[in-house]
Amino acid sequence: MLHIVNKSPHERSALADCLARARAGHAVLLIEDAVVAATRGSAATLAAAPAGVSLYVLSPDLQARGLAGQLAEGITAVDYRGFVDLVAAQPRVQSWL
Amino acid sequence: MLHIVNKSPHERSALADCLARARAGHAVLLIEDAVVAATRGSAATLAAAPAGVSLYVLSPDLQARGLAGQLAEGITAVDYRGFVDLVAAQPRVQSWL
Amino acid sequence: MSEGVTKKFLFVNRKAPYGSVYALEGLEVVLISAAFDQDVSLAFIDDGVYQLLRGQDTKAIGMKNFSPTYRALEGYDIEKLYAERESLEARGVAEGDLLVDVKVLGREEMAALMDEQDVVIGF
Amino acid sequence: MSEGVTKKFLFVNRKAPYGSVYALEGLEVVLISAAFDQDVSLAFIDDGVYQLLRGQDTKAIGMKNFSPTYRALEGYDIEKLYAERESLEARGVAEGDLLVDVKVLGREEMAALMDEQDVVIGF
Amino acid sequence: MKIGILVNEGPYQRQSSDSAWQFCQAAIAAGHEIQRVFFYHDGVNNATKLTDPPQDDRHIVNRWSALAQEHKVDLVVCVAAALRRGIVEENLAKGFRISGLGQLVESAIQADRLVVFGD
Amino acid sequence: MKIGILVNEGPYQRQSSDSAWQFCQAAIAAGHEIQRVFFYHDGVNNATKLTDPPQDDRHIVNRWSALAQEHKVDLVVCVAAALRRGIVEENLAKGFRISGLGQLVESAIQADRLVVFGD
Repeated sequence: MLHIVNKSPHERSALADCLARARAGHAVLLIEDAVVAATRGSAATLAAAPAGVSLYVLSPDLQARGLAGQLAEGITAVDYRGFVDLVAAQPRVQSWL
Repeated sequence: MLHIVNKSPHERSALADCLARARAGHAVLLIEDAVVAATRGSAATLAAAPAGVSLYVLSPDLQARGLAGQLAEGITAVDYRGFVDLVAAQPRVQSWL
Repeated sequence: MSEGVTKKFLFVNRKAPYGSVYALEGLEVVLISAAFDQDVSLAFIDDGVYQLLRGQDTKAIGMKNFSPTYRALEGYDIEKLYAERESLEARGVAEGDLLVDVKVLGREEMAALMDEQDVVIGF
Repeated sequence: MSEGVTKKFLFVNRKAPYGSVYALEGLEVVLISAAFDQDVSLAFIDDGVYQLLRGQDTKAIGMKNFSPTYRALEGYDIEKLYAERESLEARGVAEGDLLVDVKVLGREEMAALMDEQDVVIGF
Repeated sequence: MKIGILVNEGPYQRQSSDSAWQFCQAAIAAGHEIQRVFFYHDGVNNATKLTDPPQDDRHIVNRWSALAQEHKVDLVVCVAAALRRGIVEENLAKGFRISGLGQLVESAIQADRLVVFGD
Repeated sequence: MKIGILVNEGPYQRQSSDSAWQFCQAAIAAGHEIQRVFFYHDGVNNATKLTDPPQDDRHIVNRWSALAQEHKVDLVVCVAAALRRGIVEENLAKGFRISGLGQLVESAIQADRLVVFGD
């Protein structure tokens, strides 16, 4: 499963709600305002990710917000091509709107 | 000041963000999905309201969601007329969108 | 309709009703899906459990009360409704407060249910 | 324009940029307000502090980078910009990361600022 | 008392426009004046006359038009926000007018209170 | 691989439509097929030809129309959601067609993946 989250963890529960149901082997991709959760200063929410869940962030959205230099450890930055590859690699996609 | 909040405290930080800046003499009115914060089962967020802040909930929105019988103690239910009166009684209004 | 393909569909409801149109328009998709002979389930998690409360009365806000539609789903052969126990408990909602029969699953069972679907659509 | 009335306006920015249009269209209101000779202040609290980060580069998302506009506010005589210390700290944002000079206020001072306004508009 | 209203979201998707309209009705019934309703952001989508909701649902656009007609409420759509979203004279519903953002600032100055409805 | 897309929000107000379009471009460049883009909820507002954003901003509606033309992507607007929001044949942009919700379910059945963009 690829989980997609697009909301800031400071403003919405979406990322926490997603992580509470993610399982080993799943991937979580942060896009749009959710990219702030991938920065060193706001990484607390992602720390709740279960073991075996891979974490990704969409770099175009990180760059747009001036956060490209703030990427926390353990999170892989991908471009839109990488987003597409994640969709293809996982058997299904769930957006946490 | 009349603070208006319209988001569920389970989904968004708006109510907590509002209460963190509310001061004695202010009023907080819960409308739309925020009315769930006025129910006995979800009253934890409102417990952080500073002393001297008056708490109100819009009863039409509470009724719509089937929660009219669940009103927690210390919160006053008002109709739209009561909403208007609160706007008139407080010197200004701030919506926490 | 689509050459006899049957997929497992899960519609995940995570939002309270009336504050946004997602619950209502999500239900419209569910009803349409019945015509396609798919294996359809509905999950109610997080604020989505509020959609199922008894006693919704929308007269004073001038909006349509669509909650009776959940009871009508059975007539469309949509019978797999699940609510998450942790979501109910966090909101002080008891199973007896719900307007339709649902199967209550623990969070781990709910995650397992999500994990066995072909298509997951959230509203 | 309105018979010489001067009110204290506070525009409260609480949302990150680009994910929604509020930051951009909020800034458009601020610019217009300059023409009305009002006493205008801007507050950046909660996720609104992200609007002020240096180094925003929107090329790869195809959207317009409007962050230079914050630097242009001074030319419109809009000089009272405030950011909340607690909001910056909770996000690991340092004052030096910001693209424009702002006065950093503690939460209690920010609440006091809000309390002395005539009009508060949040975006 | 003179009350100005700001609506930031479109019809049907979120409750903001419903809440704003109910508030206006109640305010007028209580003897207040709705000095202006300004539609900004997606709020401009409240002004399209092409809306045609199901028979058993409320007609949000017509409800605003009726408010303008019955109580002479000034309904103003922000021109810049409207152009971004495809609201122009051609599809503008009765009772609405398109104007600049200055009308919002002016409303905030002239009204005793400004109440914002949005997301 | 065949990928279906669901867009739940309108243009400009939220990033959903931008993200969906960028994703479609990248998927096509990677050799995948965008089997359909279905516009639901406020997503139907992506289909109005009356949109006229500032010169220095992207034109979201035209961008979708170009995707349909250049890559024969099927852009479907939900009729029920569109009627609620004033999107009809009269103001429909090039490359979009109005049809029923069944087209979304069909897309989910026929495509290998369904990716949802919204709020």
